Amino acid sequence: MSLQFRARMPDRGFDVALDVAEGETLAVLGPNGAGKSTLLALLAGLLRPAEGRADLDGTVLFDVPPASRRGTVLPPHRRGVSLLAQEALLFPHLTALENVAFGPRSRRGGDRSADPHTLARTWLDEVDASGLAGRRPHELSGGQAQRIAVARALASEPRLLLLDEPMAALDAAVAPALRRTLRRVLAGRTAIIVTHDILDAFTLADRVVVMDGGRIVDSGPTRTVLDRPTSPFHAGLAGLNLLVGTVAASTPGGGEVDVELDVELGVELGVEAAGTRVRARADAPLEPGRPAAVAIRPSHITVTVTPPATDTTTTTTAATATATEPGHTVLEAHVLDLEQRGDVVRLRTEHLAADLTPGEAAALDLTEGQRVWCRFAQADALAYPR
Amino acid sequence: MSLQFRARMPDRGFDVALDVAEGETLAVLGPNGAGKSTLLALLAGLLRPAEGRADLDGTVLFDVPPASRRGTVLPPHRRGVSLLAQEALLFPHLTALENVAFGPRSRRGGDRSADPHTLARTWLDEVDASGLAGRRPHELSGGQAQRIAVARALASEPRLLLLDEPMAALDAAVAPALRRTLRRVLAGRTAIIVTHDILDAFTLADRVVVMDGGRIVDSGPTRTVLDRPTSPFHAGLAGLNLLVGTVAASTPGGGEVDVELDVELGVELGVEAAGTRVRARADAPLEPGRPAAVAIRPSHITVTVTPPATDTTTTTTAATATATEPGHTVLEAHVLDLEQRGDVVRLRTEHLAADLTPGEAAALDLTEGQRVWCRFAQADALAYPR
Amino acid sequence: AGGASGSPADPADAPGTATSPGTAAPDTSTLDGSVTVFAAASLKGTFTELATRFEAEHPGVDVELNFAGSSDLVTQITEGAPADVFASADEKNMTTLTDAGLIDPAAPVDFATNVLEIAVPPGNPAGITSFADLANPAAKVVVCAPQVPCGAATASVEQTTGVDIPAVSEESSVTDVLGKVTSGEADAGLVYVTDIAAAGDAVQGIAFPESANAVNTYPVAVVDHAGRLDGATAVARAFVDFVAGASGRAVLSPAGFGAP
Amino acid sequence: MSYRSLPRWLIVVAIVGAAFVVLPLAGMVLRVDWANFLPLITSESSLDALGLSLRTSLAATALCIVLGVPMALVLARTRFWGQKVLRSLVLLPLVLPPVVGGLALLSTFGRRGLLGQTFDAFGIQLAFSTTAVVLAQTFVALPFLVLSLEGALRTVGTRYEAVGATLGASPSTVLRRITLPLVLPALLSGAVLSFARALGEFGATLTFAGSLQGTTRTLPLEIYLQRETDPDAAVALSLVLVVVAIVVVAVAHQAGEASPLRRGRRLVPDAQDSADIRPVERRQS
Amino acid sequence: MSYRSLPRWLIVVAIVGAAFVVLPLAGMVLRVDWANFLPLITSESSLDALGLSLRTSLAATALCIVLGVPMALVLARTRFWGQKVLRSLVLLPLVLPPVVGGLALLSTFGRRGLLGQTFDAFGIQLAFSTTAVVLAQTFVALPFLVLSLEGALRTVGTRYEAVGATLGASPSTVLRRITLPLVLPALLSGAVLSFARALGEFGATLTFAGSLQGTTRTLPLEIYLQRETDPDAAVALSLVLVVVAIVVVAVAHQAGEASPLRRGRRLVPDAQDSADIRPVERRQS
Ligand SMILES: Nc1ncnc2c1ncn2[C@@H]1O[C@H](COP(=O)(O)OP(=O)(O)OP(=O)(O)O)[C@@H](O)[C@H]1O
Ligand SMILES: Nc1ncnc2c1ncn2[C@@H]1O[C@H](COP(=O)(O)OP(=O)(O)OP(=O)(O)O)[C@@H](O)[C@H]1O
Ligand SMILES: [Mg+2]
Ligand SMILES: [Mg+2]
Repeated sequence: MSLQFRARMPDRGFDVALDVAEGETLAVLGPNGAGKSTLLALLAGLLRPAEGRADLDGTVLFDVPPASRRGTVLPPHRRGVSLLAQEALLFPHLTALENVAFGPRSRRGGDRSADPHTLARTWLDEVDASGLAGRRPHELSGGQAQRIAVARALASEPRLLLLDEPMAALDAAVAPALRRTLRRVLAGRTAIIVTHDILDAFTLADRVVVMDGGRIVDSGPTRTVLDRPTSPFHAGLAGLNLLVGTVAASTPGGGEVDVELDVELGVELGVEAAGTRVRARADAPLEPGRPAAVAIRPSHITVTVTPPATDTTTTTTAATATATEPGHTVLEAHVLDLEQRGDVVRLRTEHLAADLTPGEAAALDLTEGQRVWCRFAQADALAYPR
Repeated sequence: MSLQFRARMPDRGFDVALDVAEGETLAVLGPNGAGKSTLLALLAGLLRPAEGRADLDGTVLFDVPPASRRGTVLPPHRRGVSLLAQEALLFPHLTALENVAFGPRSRRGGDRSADPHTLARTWLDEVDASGLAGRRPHELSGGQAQRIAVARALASEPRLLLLDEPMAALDAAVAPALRRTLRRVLAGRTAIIVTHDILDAFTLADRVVVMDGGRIVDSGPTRTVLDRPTSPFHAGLAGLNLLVGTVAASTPGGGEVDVELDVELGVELGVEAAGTRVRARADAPLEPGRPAAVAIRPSHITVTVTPPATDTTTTTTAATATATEPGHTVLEAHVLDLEQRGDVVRLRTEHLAADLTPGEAAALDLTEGQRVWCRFAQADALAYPR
Repeated sequence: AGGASGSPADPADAPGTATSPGTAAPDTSTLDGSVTVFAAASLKGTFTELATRFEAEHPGVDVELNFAGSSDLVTQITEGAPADVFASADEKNMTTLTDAGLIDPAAPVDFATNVLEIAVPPGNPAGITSFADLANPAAKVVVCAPQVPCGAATASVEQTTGVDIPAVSEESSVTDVLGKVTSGEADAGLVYVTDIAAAGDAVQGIAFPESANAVNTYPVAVVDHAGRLDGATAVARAFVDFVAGASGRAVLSPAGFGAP
Repeated sequence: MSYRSLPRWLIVVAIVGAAFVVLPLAGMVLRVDWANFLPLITSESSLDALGLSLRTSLAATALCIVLGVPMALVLARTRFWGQKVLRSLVLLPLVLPPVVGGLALLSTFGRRGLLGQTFDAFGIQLAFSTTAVVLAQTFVALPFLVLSLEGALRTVGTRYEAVGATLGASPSTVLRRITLPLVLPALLSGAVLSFARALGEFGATLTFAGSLQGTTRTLPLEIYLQRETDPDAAVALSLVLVVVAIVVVAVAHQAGEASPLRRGRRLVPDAQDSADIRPVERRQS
Repeated sequence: MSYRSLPRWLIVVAIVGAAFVVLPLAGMVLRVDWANFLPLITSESSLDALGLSLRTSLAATALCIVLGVPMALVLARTRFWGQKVLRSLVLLPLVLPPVVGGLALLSTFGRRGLLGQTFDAFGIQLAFSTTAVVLAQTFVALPFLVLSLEGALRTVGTRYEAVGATLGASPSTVLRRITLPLVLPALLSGAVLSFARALGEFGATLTFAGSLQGTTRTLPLEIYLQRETDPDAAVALSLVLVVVAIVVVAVAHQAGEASPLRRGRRLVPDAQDSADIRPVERRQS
């Protein structure tokens, strides 16, 4: 075990215990104020825990007994822990090369065999930024600066690399390049990455920890936690609609499943979905009577303002989830709001969220509280046990 | 005609002529540096044009003859033009109420009948912010502050209201509420709104002007410009994939159309789509031989890393756009990059962009340059003349 | 040996002067070393001249001069400033030092006197001709504050003559009084004869007989310093004698100073 | 997240530095003859001097504000040829030996100075008047106000002013209702520094205004004169000045910290806005 | 987008204010007797005084840096009880009449002062030596350095320092390679202001160090003394000081403007990043 960490900070309601294996990359997810940055600050030595102990490769980072003003707290520069934040924070008075060489040059005693500048050049190469060596930070774009910051963090040869939303401040257009770089350099490295970006977790991390209110509320391999979410929070992270219920019927060997929903949805609007059945696809056989979840992509949901009248079956009043077209399910719902996200419009109802194009959204001319019908193909709904 | 505007600023490459009718809301779209903010600054009186003339309801805002240092330029406070920027810029030393009352109190002479504070309360009500009257700007969230700023701008009873990306600095979660407010207050008001947000244009504006490089490159009613884009730029604004070509065959009375693509796409990767046929849906009959455009939503495109082998028809090599399943078209393509946008992942190829969930993207495990197959239903592709 | 002790504040030049005993000097050529003289600001011109002459007479001797208001000098000496000779513009400040035990009460020698004179700007715009004219409230008259020597002298003349001067300012130094007159701010000022002589064309002097009632006496003395070597004291004594003697008179008289 | 680690040796040097400033003040306090302290500082001449000092310093501060605010605005908000030179000139009194400052004032406002003759013709005589004291103090204190205010004006920027103008406020209204309130803390702290500097002014007053009890003899001049007869009394009087100055500097620093712009932007979460967030939602970066 | 509109009357007042500062300086220049100017300023005593002034001011500036940098760091980067009081005390010499400053120094370093006796025992006599001049100048100039630097340190913040520490740099290395380079412009401008203030120092020097040609008689003291005999010569000498001060203030302002943090962040578009953008793309707000 490379990192063993346990710390409490009662004034921030922070209480976390956490291990990271040698070479493992851990993603930390969670809402704002969950304590993610606090975790990293404790590890980097920028905060002193009220109580706790952390050990990295046999070095005690801190060891503070409860209710004590004493205890060991190693200063940041002796920890071998590099922190890369949202902003690149390149030293403005140094060139990119000198920024990267900062760590090697500052290293106390020890290995002085390698020339810091040679080392810095190697790392600049590694992040595809050799061409930027002579530039000053103010001559770099956000993405370039962040790439140099990665090289700088790595050049100090940390035993643990911390990344606090490294892509959050970047334009959408330059994030992918940095993600590719990170994917390459994080392979086999002990690292913790805080992110709001589920794609980062998927592409960079081996394991995911979800924090909320200063505590770890969930953890596990990336796939298990995010691919088949079983809680609305995870579904939200993964960008999926989630309906939970009980398996009512299942075709043998997987294929089609009927799930009877067991949650009451949209109570405030007088619509009840509990007891309603939806038909979904399943990869593996599901045993009737067992709890199941159904995930549907918001972009697979079609919204109409009139009931799908062309269908042969009529929709029932109130909570309605019936197969109206062959292989389709329709749910009646009410508009909560509309929101532009990138170039799609996210329509939220009490049950489901749907993604529309701006043109579609404008064509529907929706107002808050309006009744709409959400339709999805049963092939687009995936059922799995929970 | 309420506003007549024509101005040149050679040092910024700006040359625009523009009219806005009484009560009309005009959206100005365009890439960064297009000159949108310059336009607003000229109208508000914060910039002096090198040449030009503007007239608002009979008041000359400026009238600068070519190559002259003279000319009339009305100072900002005499124009009756209010400007609302990205940041709320509420006066930090005044409460919300006093901020709103600032305009009425500052009005020179004239109508002093209404008490500024009474007026301010009315406007705070109008933007659903009466509860915030006594707060100072630092006690307000971004969304609340922007709402107060709207009230402040309106309370000064401008003859022309200018909005420069009013929602750009807001969290996605609070933008919808402000958009609803704006929609209400902009109705019947002469206004110009600069936005990167196509939904704003759709929901708030009667007419759209597209600027690029300091000039107007397109203009027209919102729907015409954005709903059925005929240029890649408009398609980009509307968040649609656009394929252009010539009508090859059409079912009478609309319905199905085959379009032979006439642009070379993805030349760099050795894939050629020109001459390829795609089948699309059409709302109105299209005459064979006439130019047409086909629009497809990125979220309607399914991506696989293996050729859809279950299909009975095999895919041809290179540029391939064949109906593999009944009613489906498959195009072979190569990954340019992946990018997280909100909670979907945008995959870009040389032909088409597709939206995936993070889980799907991770499952495909795509690398740059990899060969993929993009599939879409012909019902999801809309053909129209261009 | 005496040279090194002469000026701890500036030891650099002391050894240099000690190396060259006067070649063609008279019997006093045995003197060498440096002497630091603290002199009242009003003695700047004359003492600079005297120092030059003294150095010419004693090639091995270096005279350092420190000028400031007499009371400033007293403060400095009490605080340990390296003074060998103190020349005061009044007897009061000298007494302060003898009381403090820094100067042998028998040592001070009066070497000059000075009397007040009326200074007016060139052209005498207010038409002042006598001491009594200073009482004219229309004329702007500047005097020294009673706390400083020239002010004390002014006060005693006022007392004996019964003339009450409605001064517009009571300055803390003669220089400030003179400054007001030379700049034309004031129509008249009461300063010493010597100040008027030094100011040249910038002011006109008007002597008045009543000034005899307040003759200011300038004493000079060697400062006792514990640990100071005899060599320095010898030079200091020689300088005091030089100032109080005929050579001193030759320089002081043309500047307006009277004999003690 | 905060990082505050200073090398130990540095703290030691800082303590030496602080001692260098604080010890002399302590030394002064120790020298004061407390038995005579009260009679001394309540003597007529001392009270006269203190009263005059306070009055003239207040007047000088007012004059600094009247002249300095426009100067700071012009320096911060306009561009003109020779601006840099002018700024250097305006800051000059900060570093000029006060006596030289007094000489310079004399050469302009003195009876035979550049403007003195003009003033004379109108029957205005500055010399030896309390007005001259105020002018001398204003001359040396003005840079403090201009310096503080210009910096603050540049920091605040013109964006709020532009908004005010588009809301219909004339330049004067913008100045009164936006610009000045925004830089009020800097204005206050600049004014307080100016006041303190005016209070301590000595050389220029002595040279330019003279020294007459109740009219032009301010507390520093009184201290200077007191030294002639009783240096210890001078130290005691200085202490009064020091205490006034400490109070004034402390107030200035307090005012500077209360700036509304330094407070930054606290985002108070509010039900009205956050109620929109649903479980399926997550923060978009 | 810029808005720069000042009420007319304000500009008029600003001109009056500028005239108030500039005219006295012009008045001085007009009074100079140019025929005698060169001989006067090249006389031995003048050159001695100028040389001494430059040497002691440089030494004082160095001492200000040595003491002031740690003080500014401690004030900006740590929190301790009594910090506000200490800051007020440190700024005190800024507003103290120089003569009082000199008295305070005497009461500490003088022979009868707090530390003077200790120093005396070691055979060190500070008062009335060139060292005393340097101390007096340091005392009055220190606040300028501490003030400028503390502000800059607070503006820069601790984020870069934290990054440096996580990269393995010890507190001393962080100080040397990050903190000081970041505040270098402020340090320079503070040092230059300190130098200027030291150059103009008069009262404290006279009281604490005396006025001995070549040893303690700096240019301001020479000017003061020159007034005894020839006020016009004093004005001419003042002019030399004014010119040095103007140059120095101009340099200080220049240095302040070159701050790397003031330059802001220019985003230079780069092929490597922008090549990713395809037609279907648009900026995401
Ligand atoms: N400097 C601070 N002093 C005291 N409390 C703080 C400080 N910074 C953060 N907190 C509190 O600690 C808790 C955790 O904050 P933290 O910054 O670690 O959250 P986070 O998960 O990083 O959030 P985000 O996603 O917004 O970055 C919050 O309750 C916050 O209010
Ligand atoms: N203060 C300025 N001085 C000179 N040129 C400027 C200034 N501000 C902008 N420009 C130039 O004017 C042109 C138009 O800029 P403008 O700010 O109007 O663009 P915009 O459309 O508002 O862009 P964005 O979407 O980034 O806000 C650009 O070429 C820009 O470089
Ligand atoms: Mg955080
Ligand atoms: Mg803009």
